[in-house]
Amino acid sequence: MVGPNLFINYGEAVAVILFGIGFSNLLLQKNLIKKIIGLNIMDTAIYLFLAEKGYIAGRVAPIVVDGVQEVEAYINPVPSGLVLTGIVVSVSVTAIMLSLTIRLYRRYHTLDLDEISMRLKKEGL
Amino acid sequence: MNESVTILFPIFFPILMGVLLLVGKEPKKKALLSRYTGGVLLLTALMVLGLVWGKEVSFTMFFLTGRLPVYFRVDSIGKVFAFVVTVVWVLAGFFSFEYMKAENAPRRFFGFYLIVYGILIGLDFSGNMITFYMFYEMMTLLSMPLVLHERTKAAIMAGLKYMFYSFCGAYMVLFGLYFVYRYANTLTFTAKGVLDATLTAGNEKLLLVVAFFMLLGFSVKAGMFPFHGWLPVAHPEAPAPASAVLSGVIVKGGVLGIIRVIFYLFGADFLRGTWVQTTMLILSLVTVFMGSMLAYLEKGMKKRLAYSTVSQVSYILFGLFLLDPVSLTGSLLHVVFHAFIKCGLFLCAGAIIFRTGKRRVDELTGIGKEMPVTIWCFTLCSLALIGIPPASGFISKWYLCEGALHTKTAVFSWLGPVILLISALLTAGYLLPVTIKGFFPGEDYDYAALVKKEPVKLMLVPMVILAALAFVLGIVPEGLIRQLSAIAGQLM
Amino acid sequence: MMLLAAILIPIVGGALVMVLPFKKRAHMAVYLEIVVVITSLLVGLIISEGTTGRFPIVKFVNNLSLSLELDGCGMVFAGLVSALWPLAMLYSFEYMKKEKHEKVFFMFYTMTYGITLGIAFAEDMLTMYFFYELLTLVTVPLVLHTLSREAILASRKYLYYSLGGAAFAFIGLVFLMIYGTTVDFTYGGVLTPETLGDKTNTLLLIYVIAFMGFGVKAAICPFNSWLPQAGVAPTPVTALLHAVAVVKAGAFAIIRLTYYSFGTDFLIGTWAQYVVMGVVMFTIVYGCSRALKETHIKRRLAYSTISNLSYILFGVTIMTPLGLAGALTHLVFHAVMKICSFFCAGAIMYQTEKHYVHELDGLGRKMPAVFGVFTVSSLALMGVPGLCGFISKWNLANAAVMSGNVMACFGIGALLISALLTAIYMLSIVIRAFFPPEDFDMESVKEYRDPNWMMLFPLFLFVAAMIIFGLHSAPIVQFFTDISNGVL
Amino acid sequence: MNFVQNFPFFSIILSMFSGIVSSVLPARAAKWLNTILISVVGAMSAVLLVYLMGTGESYVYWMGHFPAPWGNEIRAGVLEAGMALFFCVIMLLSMTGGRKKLLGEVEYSKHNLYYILVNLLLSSLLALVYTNDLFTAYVFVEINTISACGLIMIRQNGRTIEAAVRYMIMSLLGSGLFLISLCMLYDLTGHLLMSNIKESVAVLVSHHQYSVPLMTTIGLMCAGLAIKSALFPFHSWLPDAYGYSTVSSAAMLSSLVSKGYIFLLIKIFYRVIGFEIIAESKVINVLFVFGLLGMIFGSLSAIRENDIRRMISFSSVAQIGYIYMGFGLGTESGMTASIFHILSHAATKSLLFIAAIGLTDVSKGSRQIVDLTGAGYRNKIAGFAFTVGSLSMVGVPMFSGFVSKLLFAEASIGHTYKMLPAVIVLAISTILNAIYFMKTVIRIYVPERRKDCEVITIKNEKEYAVTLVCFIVLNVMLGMLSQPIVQWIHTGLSMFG
Repeated sequence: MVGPNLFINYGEAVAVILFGIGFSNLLLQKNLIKKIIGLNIMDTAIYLFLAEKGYIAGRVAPIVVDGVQEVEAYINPVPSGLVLTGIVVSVSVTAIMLSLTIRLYRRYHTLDLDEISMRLKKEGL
Repeated sequence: MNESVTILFPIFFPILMGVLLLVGKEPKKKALLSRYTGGVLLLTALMVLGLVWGKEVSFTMFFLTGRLPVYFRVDSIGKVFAFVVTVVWVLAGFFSFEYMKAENAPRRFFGFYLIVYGILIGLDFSGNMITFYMFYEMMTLLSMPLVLHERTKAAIMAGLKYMFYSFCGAYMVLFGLYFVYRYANTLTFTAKGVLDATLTAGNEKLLLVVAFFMLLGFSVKAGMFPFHGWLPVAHPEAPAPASAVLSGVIVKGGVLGIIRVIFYLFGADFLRGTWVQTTMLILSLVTVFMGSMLAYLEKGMKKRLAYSTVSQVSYILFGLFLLDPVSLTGSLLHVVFHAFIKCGLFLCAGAIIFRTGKRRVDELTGIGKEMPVTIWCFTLCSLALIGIPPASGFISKWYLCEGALHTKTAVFSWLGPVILLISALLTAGYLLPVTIKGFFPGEDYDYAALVKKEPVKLMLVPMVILAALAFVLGIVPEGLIRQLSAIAGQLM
Repeated sequence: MMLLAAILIPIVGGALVMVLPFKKRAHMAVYLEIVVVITSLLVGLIISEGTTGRFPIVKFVNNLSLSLELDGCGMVFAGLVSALWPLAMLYSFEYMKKEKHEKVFFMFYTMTYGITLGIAFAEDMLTMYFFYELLTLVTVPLVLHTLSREAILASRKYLYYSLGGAAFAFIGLVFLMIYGTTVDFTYGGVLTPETLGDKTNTLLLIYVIAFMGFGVKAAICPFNSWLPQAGVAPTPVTALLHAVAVVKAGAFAIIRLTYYSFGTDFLIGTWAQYVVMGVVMFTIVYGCSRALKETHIKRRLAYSTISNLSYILFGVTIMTPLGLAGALTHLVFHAVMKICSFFCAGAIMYQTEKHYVHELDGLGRKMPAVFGVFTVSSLALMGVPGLCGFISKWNLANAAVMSGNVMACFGIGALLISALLTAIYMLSIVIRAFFPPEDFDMESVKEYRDPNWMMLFPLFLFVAAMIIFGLHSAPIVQFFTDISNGVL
Repeated sequence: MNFVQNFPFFSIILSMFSGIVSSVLPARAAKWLNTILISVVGAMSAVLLVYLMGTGESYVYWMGHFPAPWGNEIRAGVLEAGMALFFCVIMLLSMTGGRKKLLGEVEYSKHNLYYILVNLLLSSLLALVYTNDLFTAYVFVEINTISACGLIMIRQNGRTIEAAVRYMIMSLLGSGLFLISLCMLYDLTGHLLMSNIKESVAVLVSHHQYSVPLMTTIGLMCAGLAIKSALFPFHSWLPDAYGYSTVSSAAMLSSLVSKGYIFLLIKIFYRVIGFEIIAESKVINVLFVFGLLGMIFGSLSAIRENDIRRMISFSSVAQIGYIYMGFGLGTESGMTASIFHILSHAATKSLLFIAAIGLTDVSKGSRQIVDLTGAGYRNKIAGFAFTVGSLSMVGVPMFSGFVSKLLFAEASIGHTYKMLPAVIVLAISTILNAIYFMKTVIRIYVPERRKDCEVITIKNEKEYAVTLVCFIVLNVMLGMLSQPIVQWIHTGLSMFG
């Protein structure tokens, strides 16, 4: 089942690989900024996936320009909608993460999460 | 067999009196104490003798639970033992009035002395195994104060050891008792056994084990190897009268127990020729030899006598385990004789200690000059114990050997008598030196320093009586023998 | 209804102690004594009326309910408790004089009474489990009472052990709910072949687990170490709870589990029976030998309790009606003997502040009453004929022999060995007390006296009970036999 | 179209709106608004519950009257309504209970922000409960995460921020997984509405198509939500987050947020995949194993802990283990038990958190268990409440914990392989709970020896006391009158199917 299908749906394949990369970054990186980058990679990968799903070769965006054609003419608009929403969400999340990072950096002058927690232990808070 | 309450009096009267004596307050004069005790002893003795000469009576007191009555009965064996107990107890009691003056807390001694007397009577007259067991345990518990009377560290340890061994035995008996209860339709003593043939069918092996346990349990009290350990420790520690009754009578409690188990619960036929009999015979013979050997090697006077008790009681056991009428007669005879003899010996030893404070045999050189009467009694008793005709010991041993010889118990029929003879020689070896050294101190003994240390009448009389009994019964034994062989006949 | 009342009176009455303003200590004493006595009378009344019907209190999750009912076993346990509690109260008033914040103590002490009755009256497994847990919780403050370091440790241990045990017993409960026809206690068990199916072995395993679970309170080896530690509690607690109420509750629960829930027909002859019997036999010997080594009086008694509890369980594990009868007999008789000896120990401590065996030399001369009673109770514990201990031992051994179960016969051996050890560790105390070494100077103990009547009265009552049960036990044993045959 | 049916929509919108409003309100007004809001929403859910009980069937609410498959839907059944009600109650109590602490720990100017977050949290929870659309669910999951993160970090110190970051990261991982699995599901079925997805999944399964991708999807989804609700191996963020945030946040996080995700998971099981399919899949076995592990290891680390707040947090790791264990059984009764445990744990855990605060306050604010010696006497009501909570946790009869334990055990029995492990672990974890909770209880009732420290006995203000009492009552009710609740859960589940 691998072989040709995989090659045909290379977009999805790439998306999933990217997701993996992002996920592992978010999970494993010590540096907060890198974590956040990983997060974004992960989300973008998902949007790529959605877009791949949404696009059907040889059709146009569902925007009526020259009279209404039949449904077959257009691609499925829902994934696009999803992507948009997703982007909004991810942006807001990223914003929060960044703000948190800034706070931490101001406090501890480092972006290394482990080191921060070590410091906390020292503070004995 | 007729019910009668009279049986309870000799049992509970002394117990009650003893308790009163213990809880009551110290009397003004010492004399009062001894009078009181003496009175009680005599009264009880009278009652017991009344029962002994009277015909067989029984009395059921109440039921412990289910089918367990507390039940008394005066039967032939009981009569014999009760008689022996009474004689010994009274005489030793009178001896002790004088003796205890030296000891502290005489009141406690006499209190327990009376109580144990009652209990022993109860033991002899108890009519079923539960009652017997009950009094057996009480005997242990209440005779313990007699052992540790002097309250030295040694005495207390001796008391504990005594208790430990006795309870070991008692519980072995109890263990067996449960099973007997299961396989017998009653626990009431009946000649030739109570086992219910239908129930026992197929369970003989189990029952043999059970019987073995029960015999072993009682033989602890009788000081049989390997459970003799407590006896040479406990008896010497007690004051002389106490050790006299301990050695003379209380060990016989074990003997009585064994008689009850063999002839009244299981029946001789059930055990005859089984591995149980063999084992027991071996053990008893070992004990006979070992006991006299140890006695021979022992230097302490009372301890030596204690060892001799070990061996002598095993004579009795040997006779019992032969499961033969003649040897049984022999055993019963020996029960009676040994009681008197050993009691007499201990009293003599006590008298010596009381007067001279000498406890070791080798100190006794020339003692015969100092207290001739005592030593004469001692000599007579020794002769009786050794079994030199016409003294009593001879008769019993004769019966034992005769019984042994015409039983079918393979090797024992000749091995037994041999060992008995050897041990008789040893007995001579460990008893006679006292007399000889006592009367013939030898050249270098200076008669100038000699002072008469004869004890007072109150002590002499019991000794003389006992010695006389030990000797006379040997000369005119017919009546006694007739009685006992009749009993033996009933049982087999 | 009356059952509920009997349970609630002491609980409420106990709780009220905290709020009621007492002018003098005596008032509180009188008040509490009244509460307890009323309860006992009520219980007596109930018992005299015989078995009652089912009385549901609250509905629990899916058609389980808390409900009360009085049957034979319940009668025994309830009767026992209600007989002992007033006396213990009387005793503790005197004893607690020297202790601190006794209001709290008496509150919980009284409440425990109610809870224990609850266990006795419980009609089904769930109800019993409910009261069982409560019992643990209510008794913890009593163990904690002195608030000393070891008291804290002891109470912790007590909690962990009891709750843990309950957790395992709980499994049994749930299995009964699923596989039993009902969780109500029914003589002969609630398991039926069709419900079982192929689950037999699983259920046996579960039985063992539940047995161990309840066994924790009954202090079977290896779950017994909490009991001696809990001895730091004031003596009335040790005596009444850790010799009677709590530990007996464990044994009682096991009786319920074995005879009224799983059913002996299902268990007898299975590997489960041999496992539990083996454990119990081991505990019998183990407890005694530990008692022998122990020199602290109360702990020594506690160990002896451990082994004696296992006598009861031994009777249970024989799994014949006779066995149950024996178990019940020992349940009652041991309660009397042990509470008596504990009270003696308490009296000694109270009067002389002596806690160790080797300190007792010659006290017997000065406190004849206490030590006399102690002697009697020790003889009873040894099982000397004529005292109650002998009867229960006899019934147990008899049941063992009758059952024809080989292992049970070895069990008798265990009983007797432990009896021997009991003789040693109890009588060694007695001998010390009455026959001190000759060089011992009586001056050192001259100021000690017997305690006052509040302490002595219960003791003498117990002695009387021991002797009466010992000499004339036929009726009560008959009663037990009826119960164990499922008549009551 | 009954008017009552609008209530779910109203309550969501209302709480979002009031969130926005309270950003411009002064703290005091915001507080009142929040209180009123929660109570109103609670009332509405109650009415809805009653209504649904009456009709006896769930209904679907079209947002903007677009019919499926285009429109976005809200679905309300008995279970949803009840959950909403329960969440409201808990939230209200947690707020009132933690308010005093809030004053102490968060500077006054930030309070209205706090209330914003709370309102948002409420709305997102409601949405999670009610929505019938997976993507909406995702969006609100994120909102939930964000507001929860805010709740953690509102108390400004290094710990909380660090905790917030960790929490954020973990839950982002979770939501990432959730999102991808959601997309794959969309890819497989072409739908986002739960009911439609369910139909097509059923078709797929019946034709044995795409079985591997389907299972992967389910697995990913479970993993995502498991991470977010701190199932055992993913619980690393939990103790800090619960342990150092201000108390009402901690209470809400432990009893509401994680429960919201779990409820979503339940919905996915029933409404998206179909319970039969789940029950057959291997996924639940994994859940079962991790549930068991959680029960043990959560408790173990709680025993090692000597900071009371962190100890309680670790115990909730164990409790979540219970819930997943119930899922793992893959039976109706197991599910019932889990849902009941959601309730009982929520009630108990927030009670414990708030009581713990009361205890630490009277111990010079130290959270070390050793310093709590005798706190039970200094603050009676808190001590009592803590005791009740602990007993319920240990599973003593007549408290809620016992009933859920009972249900779990009952559910586990009869299962061929999972029966014994389940019951044994249940018993063991009970012992472990007993160990650490009872240790604390005894500790707080031991009067302290050291006379040198002045004994602080604070007068509890009414609000706090009342809260605790309410919690206790709630607990006991769950414990004693569990019958109707279990009944309700059954009907709710049947409506799901």
